[in-house]
Amino acid sequence: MATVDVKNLCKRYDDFVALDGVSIAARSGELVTLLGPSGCGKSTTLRCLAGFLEPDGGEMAVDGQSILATPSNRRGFGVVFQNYALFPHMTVAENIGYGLRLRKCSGSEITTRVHDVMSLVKLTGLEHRMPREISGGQQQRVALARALVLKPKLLLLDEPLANLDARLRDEVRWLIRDLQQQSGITAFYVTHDQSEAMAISDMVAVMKKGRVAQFATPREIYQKPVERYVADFTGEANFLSCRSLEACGEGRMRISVGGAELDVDCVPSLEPGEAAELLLRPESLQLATLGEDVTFRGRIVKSAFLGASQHCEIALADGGVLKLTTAPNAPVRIGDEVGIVVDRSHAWLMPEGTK
Amino acid sequence: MATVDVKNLCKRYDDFVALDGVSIAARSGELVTLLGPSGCGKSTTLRCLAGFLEPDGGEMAVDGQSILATPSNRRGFGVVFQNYALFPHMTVAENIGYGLRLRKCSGSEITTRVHDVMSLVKLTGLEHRMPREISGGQQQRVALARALVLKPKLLLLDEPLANLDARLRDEVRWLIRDLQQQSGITAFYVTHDQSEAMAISDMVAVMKKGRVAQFATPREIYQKPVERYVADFTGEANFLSCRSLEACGEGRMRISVGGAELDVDCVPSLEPGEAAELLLRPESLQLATLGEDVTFRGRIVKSAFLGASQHCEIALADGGVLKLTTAPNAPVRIGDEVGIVVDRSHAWLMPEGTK
Amino acid sequence: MSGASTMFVQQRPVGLGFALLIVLLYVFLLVPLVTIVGASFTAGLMIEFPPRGFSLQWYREFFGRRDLVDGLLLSLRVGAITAIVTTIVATMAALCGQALSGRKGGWFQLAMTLPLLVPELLTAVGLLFFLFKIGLGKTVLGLQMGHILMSFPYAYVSITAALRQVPSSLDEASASLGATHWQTFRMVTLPLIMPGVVMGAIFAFINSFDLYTISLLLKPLGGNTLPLALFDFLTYEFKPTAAAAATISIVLSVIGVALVQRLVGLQRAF
Amino acid sequence: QSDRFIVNMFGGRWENDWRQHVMPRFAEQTGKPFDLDIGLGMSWISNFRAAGVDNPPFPAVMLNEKYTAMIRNDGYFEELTPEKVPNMADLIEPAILKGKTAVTGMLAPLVLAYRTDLVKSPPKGWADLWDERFKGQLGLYKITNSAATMMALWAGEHFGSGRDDIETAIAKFKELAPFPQIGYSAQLTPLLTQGQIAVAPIDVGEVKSMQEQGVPIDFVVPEEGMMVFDHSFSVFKNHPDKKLGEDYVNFVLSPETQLWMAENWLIAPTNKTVELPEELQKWPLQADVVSKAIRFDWDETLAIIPDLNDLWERTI
Amino acid sequence: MIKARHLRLLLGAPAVVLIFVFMILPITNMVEMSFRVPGTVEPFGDDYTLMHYTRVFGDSFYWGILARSLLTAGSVALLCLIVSYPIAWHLSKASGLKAALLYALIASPLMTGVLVRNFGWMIVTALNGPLNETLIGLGIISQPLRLLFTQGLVIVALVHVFVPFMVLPINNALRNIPDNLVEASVSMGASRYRVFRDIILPLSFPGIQPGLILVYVLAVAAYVTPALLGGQMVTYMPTMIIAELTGTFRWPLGSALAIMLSLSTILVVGLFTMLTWRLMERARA
Ligand SMILES: Nc1ncnc2c1ncn2[C@@H]1O[C@H](COP(=O)(O)OP(=O)(O)OP(=O)(O)O)[C@@H](O)[C@H]1O
Ligand SMILES: Nc1ncnc2c1ncn2[C@@H]1O[C@H](COP(=O)(O)OP(=O)(O)OP(=O)(O)O)[C@@H](O)[C@H]1O
Ligand SMILES: [Mg+2]
Ligand SMILES: [Mg+2]
Repeated sequence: MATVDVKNLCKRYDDFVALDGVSIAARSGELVTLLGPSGCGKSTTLRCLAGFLEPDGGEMAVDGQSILATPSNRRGFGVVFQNYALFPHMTVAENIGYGLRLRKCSGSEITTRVHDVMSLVKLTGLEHRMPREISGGQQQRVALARALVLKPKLLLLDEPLANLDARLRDEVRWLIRDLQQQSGITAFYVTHDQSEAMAISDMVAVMKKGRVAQFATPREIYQKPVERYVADFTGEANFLSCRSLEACGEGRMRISVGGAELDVDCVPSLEPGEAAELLLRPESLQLATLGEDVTFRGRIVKSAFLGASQHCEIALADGGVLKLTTAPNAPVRIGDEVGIVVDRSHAWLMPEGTK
Repeated sequence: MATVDVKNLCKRYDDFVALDGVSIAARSGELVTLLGPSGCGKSTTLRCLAGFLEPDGGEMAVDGQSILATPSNRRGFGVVFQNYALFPHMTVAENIGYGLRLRKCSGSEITTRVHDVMSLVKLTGLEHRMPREISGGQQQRVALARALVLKPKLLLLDEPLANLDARLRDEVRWLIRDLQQQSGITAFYVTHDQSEAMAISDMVAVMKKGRVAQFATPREIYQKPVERYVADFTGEANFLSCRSLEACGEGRMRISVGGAELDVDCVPSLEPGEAAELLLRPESLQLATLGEDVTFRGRIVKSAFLGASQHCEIALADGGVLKLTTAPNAPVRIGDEVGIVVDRSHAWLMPEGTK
Repeated sequence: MSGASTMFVQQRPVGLGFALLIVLLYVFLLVPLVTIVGASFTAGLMIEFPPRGFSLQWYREFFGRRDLVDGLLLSLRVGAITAIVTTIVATMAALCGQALSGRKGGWFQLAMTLPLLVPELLTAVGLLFFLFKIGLGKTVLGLQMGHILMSFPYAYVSITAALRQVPSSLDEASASLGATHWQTFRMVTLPLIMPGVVMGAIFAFINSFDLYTISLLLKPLGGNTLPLALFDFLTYEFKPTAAAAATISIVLSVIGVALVQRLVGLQRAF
Repeated sequence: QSDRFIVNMFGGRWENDWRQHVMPRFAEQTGKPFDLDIGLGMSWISNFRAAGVDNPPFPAVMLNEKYTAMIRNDGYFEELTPEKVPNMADLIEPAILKGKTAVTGMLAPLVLAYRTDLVKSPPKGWADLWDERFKGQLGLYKITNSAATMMALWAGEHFGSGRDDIETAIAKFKELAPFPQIGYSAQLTPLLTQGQIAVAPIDVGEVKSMQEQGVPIDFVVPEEGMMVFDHSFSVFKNHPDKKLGEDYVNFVLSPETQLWMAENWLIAPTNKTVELPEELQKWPLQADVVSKAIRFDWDETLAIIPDLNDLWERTI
Repeated sequence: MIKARHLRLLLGAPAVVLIFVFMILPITNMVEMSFRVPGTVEPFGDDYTLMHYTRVFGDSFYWGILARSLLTAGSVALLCLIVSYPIAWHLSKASGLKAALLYALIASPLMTGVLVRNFGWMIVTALNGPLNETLIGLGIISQPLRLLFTQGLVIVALVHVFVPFMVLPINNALRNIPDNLVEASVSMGASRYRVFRDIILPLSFPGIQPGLILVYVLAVAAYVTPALLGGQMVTYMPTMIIAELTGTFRWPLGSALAIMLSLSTILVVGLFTMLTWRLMERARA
């Protein structure tokens, strides 16, 4: 229920530049994810927002008002930490009610509000346990409840699922998304897991060494990345070097790749003749069956059964390798010669980048 | 290069029965995975094999010879631990060479063998770093190299990838599989990640509370699980309660479910009339396009863009929910009425089980 | 542990030898104390172990001796004040030390443990001159300052160790929930470092109760601490009363430890 | 003027008795509460020196002459006269010390004690300490104790060229090494009691208390003459309670107090008017025995002490 | 936020004042004292001189006592390590109530004064004391041993006093060694002994080093125990210093000796730290 504007945020630790001009924004009720590899500055950005760190430069505003001068304890944001940061000497109920107690709420009000939020996150019955006596998933929910009970303007979540196992992660991820949408709280969410980011965000900021490489919707990030780094980080990807021959319409380009010529969508700023790379997601590739329009040919070099699907790697004649996914029971044998069909509407051309 | 036979292994911690008759076997050169949720006894099994724990009952044999009486330091197995267990006070090269040193190899032999194995796992150049000065993925490879350099009869890996991030995990997982296959070492591999288990194993033992629920190839485990627990643990799954009407051939059964009658494969021991559950993996379901043979009808209640695909949940008329996966750009809107097509060759009938 | 225990199973003789060694070492730790306590109950006239019969006569004698009882009372008073003041100052210093990082933190740590690193004697003599210079010579306050100084590092080290166990994310979590620094300290940090604080206070008290050289030089007019009184007593009389006095200090220490155990649990305190 | 009257005393039994049996009578006289500063010569001297001439912490002090000598030339003390301290008139002559800054109030005889069960023929005098039969059975003092100083000076005189012949003295003691070196005479008690040593120069008071505990022990007054620990009393010139201090010294020298100390501590009275009761006759407290004791000039001794200590430490 | 940080630093002020005023100033005073000329009336005169240092450093007698002090402290520290290591190991394997009891047991010497403990040793080692009786009872000796006032007893008593200072840090370090390092090394074929030598010992060094340093520093300056149990048969630096300061009242000389002792202690500790720096660096996880 608040708009957030972060402009050109900079932060140095001694000599090390951790943030080098980060700009992101959230509209009211949006969930914005900061996605990036370890050390790229995600937590630093969040900690500046929370007020735990003082930025060296830039502006942060909530609802149009700068918060730079507001100390952490008056910003009124909810923060959920990676390792939960539950107070080990307080029961679950005391943890959740702590913020209310600080606000001098009456005992009965605290009881009802704690009770309500606990049933919201499905923790009823655990009031009197200590944090060490409940499971990781439950701890995570306590941390969430503790932040939510104060009805924060803005929710900041720093890798809230990192310590959960795969199955719990899924469950809590949906819980967070549901609660955030129900209550309409604006949220910033830090993760280095691309599928997590894709699944729950309204907007994703892919970060790279203290900068934002791309800030867009999940779909755009995945399908129309502005550089190889983004494509690489947001999912499995095949890259083929190619020559761009000529523009053929707004944002389209004709290219020559692996002996074939194709018309594909491209990054708008790309100029014909520039060295470029073609992004082919595994799911836009298919092994050819009879009579199809084969784009590439190659030999299967690796395959693995993954349950819901099979993973194959195919070496092309010119040395490139394409990874693709097939139905779990498709007959793939290492060494077979195969043809590959490309879904051209999902090929994407980017300027050649350093990885 | 060794066959391993574990028969009826039992282990108690005080009152708690951690292993309750575990039997698994590995043929020479096979990679056998122990898969199961936290606390089911995977590590305990492995630690009995390694000799760190003394089993209370059962038999363990390598190449037909019992190893029960052999102390751990004479079993000659290689062990790779979850958190690597690198010696923090030794350099990378010293860590890898430690076992050779214990075997009183000459200095020059140690140097060459360490060098060889380091280039095998692509660590060349890091010889003189301390473990804390290299990345998680590199540490993992040191742990692997340290076990491999001794040419162990049997390699035991306890969640070797748990501490790596998603991208590294993939890389190291393939490295392990490649090395294991190249050298033909028999290996036991512990994980709770089903996709990991599926991807690299020759055989998978799915464990449940100190027992082996199913011991089979990955494909069989995924497609023909003997009970709901196994199906649930090895991937996304939809379960529909149904009535089995009559057997219709070897291992096939006619059932009635959600208003339709189907002929499906089933667990051989299943008797007609028994309460049963139908397993439908998300990938064997498809949203119907025009004119297809629709099995179920329902309404879309949730959808999420995952990059390579989209996830939908569809509520059926009788209250059941089916999860399925569609192409990333398929038009799915929450609230739409849709039909669902089932790939009958991949439906699987199991006895009704407690979850 | 399990790895080691398996090894035990296989090499029992070593295990047995080790167990014997451990028992001997613990006996070594306890022997002088047990002897004193035993000797204090003797019915005979000489200090000896095993005691000759059982009697409480030496305790009666102890409580009849004003020099010893006064020493005990002064020691208790100085020790209690030392424990309180030291703990407060050390808690503040530990919070400060936590905020200092790297090299500066190292120097601070060194400065705070200085009284432990300089021979007590040097400090004592220096303090003696200094206290007379500032008009605190031969006063209880001067003695008190000496005790606080010498006990400070123990409390500081114990509290700092406890503070290090509190992740900084708890402070941040508390701030994000609206707590001021003081509220965070009172409601989060302090309860969590309490075991360390209590342990620090106990260490400070015990140390103060035991200081000899400093007390010898700085003791106030007309006052003697228990160790000094005991030393004097032993100098002129060699009677089991001394064993009774020593036993009383042991009992006081045990009460202190039991108090920690009740307040914070001993395992957490170390 | 302070509200309490403070004087010094040794700790332990001394303190206890002084507090309970002696001082109350003085407090009754003056009507002022009292307190004791417990310690030893060296700690008092440290304190007086640290406090300076102008700020003595309390008005009257009891010290071994060794310590008195250290500061009596520094202007700390008041000159004492029979006008100020009437009982001075009855003192035996050697009790009035140099410069009249101090009077000896207690003389504690130092004799040779021996275990009657462990020693077949008892020693007769100091020289017998060097006899083969006592080898390894001796307990002596460390050199910072005045007893050791006195014995060293005596040995210099007896075996060498004079009291300042420290080389000879030390060489003679070297012959006796190793022997336990004790800080205070009472620390010899447990050793004698347990039989860890058989012969030691010791305060007669200790002999008496050991005999009372049933230890088979006896003593001889050395034929060369016994030595004495002398505790002298002085008054500080610059203390506001100087007058009370003088009264206190007078009180200590009074026949009642002197007799009390003789009866309870086996201290030889320095007041000539004291009549020793019958049961004390077997102890060497009588004025004629005491006058034959070997005495030392502490001013000279102090000049020798640094070198003596040095050589002792280096040699033994 | 800047302000909050400064406030936090301000919390250190009382402690800094305490240390500065009651520790650093007095010691500076002592240092100054050590450069004074000896006094005739007062313990020191008004002029400054280096004579005490030339005297102290130029005299093999003092060097001998210093060396004896440092060596004795060194052997106390080493013996203490030998005694403490098994205890620390045993302790690090205990948990729950057992651990609490063991902690109490180990801390017990700390909780009873130096004097009390020394007094205990006097009783134990008496000619007819329990130790002699036991040894005679076991037939190990036929004559009671005179143990009081021997250097051996001083060392034993000092070791006893300092055991807790050694056990606690080593126990800490041992607890921080993950079990699976031991298992890893066993799985590679290491014997019990090799596991100890190659893994446990080096990794517990971060506990051993501070333990050794602390015990060493405390042992160098120990005064009461040698005075009470040593019977002054041998002279140590602290005894010397006390004697000079409070016996002969040569304060400048005493100060110089005290400073010599402190400096050489710092030197030894510094040297030791430097020599073991690599070991520490390596073991720091
Ligand atoms: N207190 C600090 N002092 C110095 N450098 C720091 C500090 N905190 C973080 N850094 C550095 O700043 C960079 C950004 O850190 P940040 O914690 O924001 O990364 P992140 O994106 O959250 O990574 P992760 O996924 O590992 O949490 C890192 O390279 C880190 O090493
Ligand atoms: N030393 C022990 N004492 C008592 N119980 C133990 C001990 N070690 C393990 N257990 C219990 O035995 C069971 C099996 O443990 P094990 O470590 O084999 O599980 P796991 O399958 O490896 O689980 P995870 O995935 O969490 O590692 C668990 O319930 C655990 O609580
Ligand atoms: Mg982070
Ligand atoms: Mg496990």
